[in-house]
Amino acid sequence: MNWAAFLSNYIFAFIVLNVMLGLMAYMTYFERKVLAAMQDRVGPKRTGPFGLLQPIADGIKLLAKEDIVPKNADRLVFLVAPLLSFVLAPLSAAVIPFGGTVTVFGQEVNLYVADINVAVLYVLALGGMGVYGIILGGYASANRYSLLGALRSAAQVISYEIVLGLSLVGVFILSGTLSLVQILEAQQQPLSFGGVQVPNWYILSQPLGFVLFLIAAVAETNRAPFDLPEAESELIGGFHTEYSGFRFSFFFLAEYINMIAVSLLAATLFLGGTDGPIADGVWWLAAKAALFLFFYIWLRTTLPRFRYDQLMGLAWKVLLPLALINIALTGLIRLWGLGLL
Amino acid sequence: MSAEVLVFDILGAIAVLAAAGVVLARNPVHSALALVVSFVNVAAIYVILRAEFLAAAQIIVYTGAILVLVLFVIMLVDPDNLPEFHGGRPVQRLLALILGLALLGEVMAAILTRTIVGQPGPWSPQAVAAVGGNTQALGRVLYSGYVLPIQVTAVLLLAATIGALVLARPDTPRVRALVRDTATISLAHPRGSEMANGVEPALPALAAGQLKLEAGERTLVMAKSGDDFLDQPVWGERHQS
Amino acid sequence: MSELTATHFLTLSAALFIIGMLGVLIRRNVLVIFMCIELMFNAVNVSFIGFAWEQHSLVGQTFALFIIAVAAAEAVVGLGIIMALSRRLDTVDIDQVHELRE
Amino acid sequence: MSLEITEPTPVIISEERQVSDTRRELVLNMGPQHPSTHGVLRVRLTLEGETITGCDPVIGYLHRGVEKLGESKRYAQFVPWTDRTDYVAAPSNNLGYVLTVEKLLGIEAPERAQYWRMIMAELARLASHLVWLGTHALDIGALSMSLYCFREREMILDIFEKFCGARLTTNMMEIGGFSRPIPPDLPDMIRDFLAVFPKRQREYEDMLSANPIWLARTRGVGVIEPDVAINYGLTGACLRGSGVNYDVRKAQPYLFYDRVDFEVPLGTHGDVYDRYLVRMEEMRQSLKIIQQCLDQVPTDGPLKLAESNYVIPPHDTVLTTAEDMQRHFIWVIKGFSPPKGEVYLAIEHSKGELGHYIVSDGSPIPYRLRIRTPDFVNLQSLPYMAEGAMLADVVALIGTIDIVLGSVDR
Repeated sequence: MNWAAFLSNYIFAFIVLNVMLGLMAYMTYFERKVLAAMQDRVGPKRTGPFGLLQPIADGIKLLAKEDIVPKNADRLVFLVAPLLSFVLAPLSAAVIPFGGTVTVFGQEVNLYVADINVAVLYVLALGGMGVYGIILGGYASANRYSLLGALRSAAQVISYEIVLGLSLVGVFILSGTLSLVQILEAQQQPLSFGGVQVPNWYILSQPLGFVLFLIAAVAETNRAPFDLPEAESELIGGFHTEYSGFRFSFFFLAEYINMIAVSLLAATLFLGGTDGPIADGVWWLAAKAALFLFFYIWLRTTLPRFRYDQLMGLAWKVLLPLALINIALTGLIRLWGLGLL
Repeated sequence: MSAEVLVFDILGAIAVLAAAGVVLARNPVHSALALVVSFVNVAAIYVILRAEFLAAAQIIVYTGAILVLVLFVIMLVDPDNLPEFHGGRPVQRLLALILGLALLGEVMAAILTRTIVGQPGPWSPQAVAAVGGNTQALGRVLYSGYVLPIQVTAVLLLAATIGALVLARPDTPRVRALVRDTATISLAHPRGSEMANGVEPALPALAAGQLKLEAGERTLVMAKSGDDFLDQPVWGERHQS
Repeated sequence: MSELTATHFLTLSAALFIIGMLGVLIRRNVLVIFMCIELMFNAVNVSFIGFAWEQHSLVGQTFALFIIAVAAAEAVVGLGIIMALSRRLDTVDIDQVHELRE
Repeated sequence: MSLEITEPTPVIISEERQVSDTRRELVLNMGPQHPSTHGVLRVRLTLEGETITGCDPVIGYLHRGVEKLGESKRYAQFVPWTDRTDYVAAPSNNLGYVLTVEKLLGIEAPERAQYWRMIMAELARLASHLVWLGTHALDIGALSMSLYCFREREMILDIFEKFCGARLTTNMMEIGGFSRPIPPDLPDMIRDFLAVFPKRQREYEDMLSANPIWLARTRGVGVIEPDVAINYGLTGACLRGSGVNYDVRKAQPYLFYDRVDFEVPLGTHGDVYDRYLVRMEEMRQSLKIIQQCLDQVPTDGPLKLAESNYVIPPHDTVLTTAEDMQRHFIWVIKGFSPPKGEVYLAIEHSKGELGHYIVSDGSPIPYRLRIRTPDFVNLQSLPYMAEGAMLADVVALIGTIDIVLGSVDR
């Protein structure tokens, strides 16, 4: 066992996890500030300089809140459900490459936690498992309406998970691999397109795939125009209506971690993660992910909400066919590229 | 005990216990949860057996889709009126147990006395790594020797979805069946209603300047005075539904 | 037993299969029976992939993939039937589903 | 006799009735504390899966017996109560009541006062439409719209505050005109608002009018045919959305609406989107009216009717002339007694036709005071629109009829 490699990788994983949790906390602050700016107001600025301590204040507040468990709720499931969605969310950051390999104190450290062969499928699997947090949360709170709300949002997440998966097949065809590290390398050699050095990012060769991925990602995290489950809590009772205190914040924060994870994924898959015009590095990845996060918030302020049937109709009647067409086209282009056609 | 075997045993033990939990759980939702635990552990075992693609497929398809559907059905079927635990007749349960143990004995005997037959196939771990990984190797095998089964599975899945659609098609709820054609009122000021029935209220003849606001594709009609368009109501297509 | 051999995954597969079978025989709730069938599918998959690992051939894994696809199709139709059943008879107890009998 | 207090029967929150062997009907209770019912409205929905098969609004949670109160207050004392009915457009309510009483007394406010009344009523219409747009868009999901709309509404409320000291419960109109002088810089303040607002309104329209999700959520939803709208007695944008040309300002002009040139927008499809367009166009027409009023209003002249024992004498002469002091004393203690008879007058309130019907038996206190509020009547069309709609549409339907529970329940 090469302990040094194991240790360095472990430390790197520890850093990544903490950065994700820290980012998650400050994502709430970032969202409230940007939301406020877009709505002609100021946003939190009382707690600490420029309101920077707001996430900590929220955390303490939620900790102090009473943690009510409904009387005839299914206790065990009620307690586990939020943990499930909270724990699964940051795991998908394990496969995201934050850079190549770098030597620290003479020890070869590669800047990704794990380069598994089925990285993207791993992320999809985590998305699939995240649905359990929603369903069990709705079921366990023993009230008929949060159950109906939970089933609706589960159906939404499943439908958009299919679109998410299919929209990425285009990228797999071009890069020939599922592992994010290799996808990143495939995007790094710049294409010379009529003399002009064009970065070989997949957003350029996969525009339709990118748009589909974006829409599906927004729907998968129950955000912005697809946040029916939240609105549903007005009508039917969203799955987290019965939760309170810190348990509720697990659901709430899981949403933000999902957003960050998906933004990192989108940045890596379509915008060439750490690859930048001047000096490659993790800051490029951070900038691109921040771009996506801003896009999330921008959607939330401007767009009204879909109705449930429109939302499902969009997934099955519009996005899915488009994804299949995208796959067929990319396949043909790839074959034509290889000269087999 | 190499680390691999140790991990395999732990995962296997959890999977078996969870499987037992599926059978023994009183509440079907709990048995579904136990099944999730069992499937996740089996997926981990696939990773040990160097089948990463299968592990991911197992989690995405089995736990991510099939089990979620099962949970849907459990919850939609109003879980309170479920039959009592182990409603079966005790004799049948005992018989089943004996049968099960006998089968287990037989199978274990077969497993322990088996002799490996046939020489190892071409895909040794080194060959798989050379090609680029389990997914790439699996892709090559699938699309070299098994193209026909793939097409058949595709047709099967299509048939299954259509079947499910037919089965689960909700009978149409009675919705806005009535066509609302109350008598219309001529509108100087709403005094009486002497609208000849059957006369379709059409958009009023509009003076040029009056059609004003092109909002979306919808036009608003601007009335200059209180007695414009008083002969009959302004109306787009009549709503038959 | 220090090295991972075929007996390991075969015993696991057998155990899962037996439990699944017992579940089908014992339980009266259609949904639990359905889950036990999924369990049996899984047991078969374990042995397929175990053999693929042992024989250094990927044929086992392709079969496992097809089994997953078929199990998905079967699950969809099975649940459709269960839904229709529960809506008509308002029960999921398999004993009361005997209209086709006698 | 023993006073047994019966246990209050529990309010049925929801039960499931077996409609037919295959369909189960779910009764759902929405409100009265509910973010999108614009106040304390409770709606009992019966659902079949996703579609609404029955909907009956339950009101009365904000009933304060305004009309009964009217029968114990002198004519001039009742004006503050009119702010509290539709608290979103208080000046319009004041105007409605005051004009009806003046019609009963057979007197008329001086020309300058009437112009200022028109300006304030139109500003109230704008304020009310901004609240409608903000909450309507917020219910359907566009978060920022409410922030933008209330930002503009602030400017109007500042104008009200400069004019009468209060932002919401203005109580600005009195029988016979205004007793307080017009602040000199008020017209400029209004002109600044008129200069800024059209650009802001274009911002709203960029956000919503051509937004595909907004179109999807509003087009074809809650369709009311014109004849049905008339039969339900709908007025205001709900009626004009279905294309029926009835606006009290045009049909029975009051104040100086006949001297002002403006148009009445009519919808062609009678759905939520048409009512949205009609109200947005009404806002533009109000701007036009205010502009013309500001140009036409005489800059000096009496703001209050002079010698009439129906009107409180002006402050400066009360202390100096005996006759005014005596008139002031009688007016305050006894109030004035109008001629016997009954009167009904309707004005075009932002939500529809606001009518006041007063029966006077000659005493200083009205015998009967009936307020016909528009959104009470418009609310009756909710069940008609909701039947067959999707569950998530109820929120849009409540928004489109623009109700304020203060004036629904009175």
